[in-house]
Amino acid sequence: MSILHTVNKSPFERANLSSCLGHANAGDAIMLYEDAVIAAMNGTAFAARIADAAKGCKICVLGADLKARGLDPANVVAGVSVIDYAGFVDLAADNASVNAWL
Amino acid sequence: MSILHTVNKSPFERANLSSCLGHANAGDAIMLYEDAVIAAMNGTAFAARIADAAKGCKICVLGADLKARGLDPANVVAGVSVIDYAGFVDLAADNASVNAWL
Amino acid sequence: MEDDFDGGTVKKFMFVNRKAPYGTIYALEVLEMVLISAAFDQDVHLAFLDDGVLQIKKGQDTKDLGHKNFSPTYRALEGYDIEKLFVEQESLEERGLTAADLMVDVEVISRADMAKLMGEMDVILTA
Amino acid sequence: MEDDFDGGTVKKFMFVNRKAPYGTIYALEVLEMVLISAAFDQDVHLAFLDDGVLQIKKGQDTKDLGHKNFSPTYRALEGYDIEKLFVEQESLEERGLTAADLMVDVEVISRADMAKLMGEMDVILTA
Amino acid sequence: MKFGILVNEGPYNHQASDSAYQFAKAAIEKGHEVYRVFFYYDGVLNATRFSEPPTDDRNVVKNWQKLAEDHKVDLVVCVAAGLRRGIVESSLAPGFRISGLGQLIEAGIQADRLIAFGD
Amino acid sequence: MKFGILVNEGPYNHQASDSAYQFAKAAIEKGHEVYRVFFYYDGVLNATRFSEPPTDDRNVVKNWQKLAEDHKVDLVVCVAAGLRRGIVESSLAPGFRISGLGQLIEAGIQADRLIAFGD
Repeated sequence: MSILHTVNKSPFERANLSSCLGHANAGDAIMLYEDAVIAAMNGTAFAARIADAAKGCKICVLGADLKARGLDPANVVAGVSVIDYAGFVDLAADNASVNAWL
Repeated sequence: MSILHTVNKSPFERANLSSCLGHANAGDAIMLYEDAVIAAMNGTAFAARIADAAKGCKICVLGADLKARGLDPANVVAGVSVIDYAGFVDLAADNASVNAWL
Repeated sequence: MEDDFDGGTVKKFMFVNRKAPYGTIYALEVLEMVLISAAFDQDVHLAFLDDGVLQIKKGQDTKDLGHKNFSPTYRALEGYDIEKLFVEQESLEERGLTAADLMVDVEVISRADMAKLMGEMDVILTA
Repeated sequence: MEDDFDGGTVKKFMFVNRKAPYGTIYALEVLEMVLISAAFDQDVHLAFLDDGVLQIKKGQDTKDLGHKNFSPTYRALEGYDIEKLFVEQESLEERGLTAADLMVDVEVISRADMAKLMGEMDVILTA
Repeated sequence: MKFGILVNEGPYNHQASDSAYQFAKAAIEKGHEVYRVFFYYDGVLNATRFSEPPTDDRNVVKNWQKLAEDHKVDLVVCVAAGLRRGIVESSLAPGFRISGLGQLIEAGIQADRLIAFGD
Repeated sequence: MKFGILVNEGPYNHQASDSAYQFAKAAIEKGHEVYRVFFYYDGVLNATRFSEPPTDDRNVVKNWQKLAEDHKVDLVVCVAAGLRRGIVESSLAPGFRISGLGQLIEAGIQADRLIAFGD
């Protein structure tokens, strides 16, 4: 059964996202929101890990949280989808369970 | 002027301690307390960095926080001092300022 | 008891502990959650990974801290028929710990197996 | 104004911003602290490092979030004679940013120079 | 689909309660049911009757109250977590109710998905 | 020596207020003066009059009150941070006072050391 993993902290500040990536199974989805959205951006020290994770998992990022932080939704890592809260709800519905990496 | 740096988060969970180590000057003191005390223990994946930092800085750890977590004060990295709250107060008094890495 | 609540639905619950005890309250309040869950006859799993492995470290002594030492409660879980405790091997190793350092009987599993196990759950509560 | 408070003591204050805005309130409430400090005629320094560099990223738009966008206040600091803003080069680079991405005039300095500057302060408040 | 929502942090200091609220609103707008919002840990602080945020910012407590009013969402505050933190009947905002932690487990059983927002 | 202490987090959820209290007590025991304890961010929640923790645990609010009583320590809650989070005169525990953020800057000027405890 596929899981929606949610991560809301910056990978530069906390280990949540690393831990999540270490436990995500192929076919799972990962939702980046709040301060985690920086992880979705091109050109950061974390970008390669996200690009790699996007090969096995569906990775999404919340557009509202990107925009609030002045981060350009057009500049996310290839393979990452920018979605809104409605899309977030769809992800939770489409996967069998939700694991919030708090 | 020397600084007392305080760190209260586990280096496995947060970047506070790494950031602190990157900004501590030779002769500064570093106080590990609360969840940061795991960083002072021998045998962890972080121990080598603490041993290295102890060459330039005075590193102390709060005994009460070690004991609460079942960590043996006799098993801390060589060069790290186990102190009590009174010792913590002395460190704050003996350095020119306190920088809490929150 | 199942019937009292919802006609016998039994879900696989997993409580995932990722944080050290005492620095924050999550370990204690998750434990309160786990105890309550016993009354609902669900299929309860406890996972300890990352700093969460410290929650079940032997020899906790909070006297000098003024906090309540709640760690004996982990040993009481068996009495509530909560017996599926899983600890992640890699998390222990990073912290210089082994299963001998833990106060309760647990199954030590690899990160890969932990990930698989998570995939079998209906409800996952992480703190 | 100095004399009103304490006979003219002027200390070097540094407000260190290490956290992203909006995910937590620290950025906003540190800014409120900085504005108040202006009334005390102290030697005020602002440092942005780690995720704190995101606080002064250009183009913040919180409309879809429901939060107040407080970032224009950083541009108003000059009017309060708060002009010593330091940003750490390494923190920018890790996040794929350059000084051109920032909304205010700052001095970009290395981590080593940031450490030295911290050593010259009397009071350091980090969040 | 039925959603259960768990809120772990208080208002303003963390974005968690804002995100949870936006998620709940979006779920309802898409025709889903929000079976219950359960406030645990510092999340109980969302239910204070004394919050008076600046008028140019969002009002987190009022947002929850309006959601409950408009869509009959069940807002439950954990009694034990509330006692520690000073959220009791005399400090509780209208629209919230205080109950036991069993209400969270029950939400986990009854709802199709349980989703948590925290720090 | 004069210490100023800043408390950034609320009681129970984080150890910060416990650590700050233990530090303050130890400083006083060593003959230092605690010039002021300032409660900011979620730290204002330490001043709630409604907290009723389990009897087998420490009582954080009472610890602060006793420190103020025994040693005349000035416990100041930030008015703006308190308004957001529901700490106002009608929810304030005795022994604390509400004032402006200037009291923190003043503590930074007057005290020999300012030390912060938080998350």
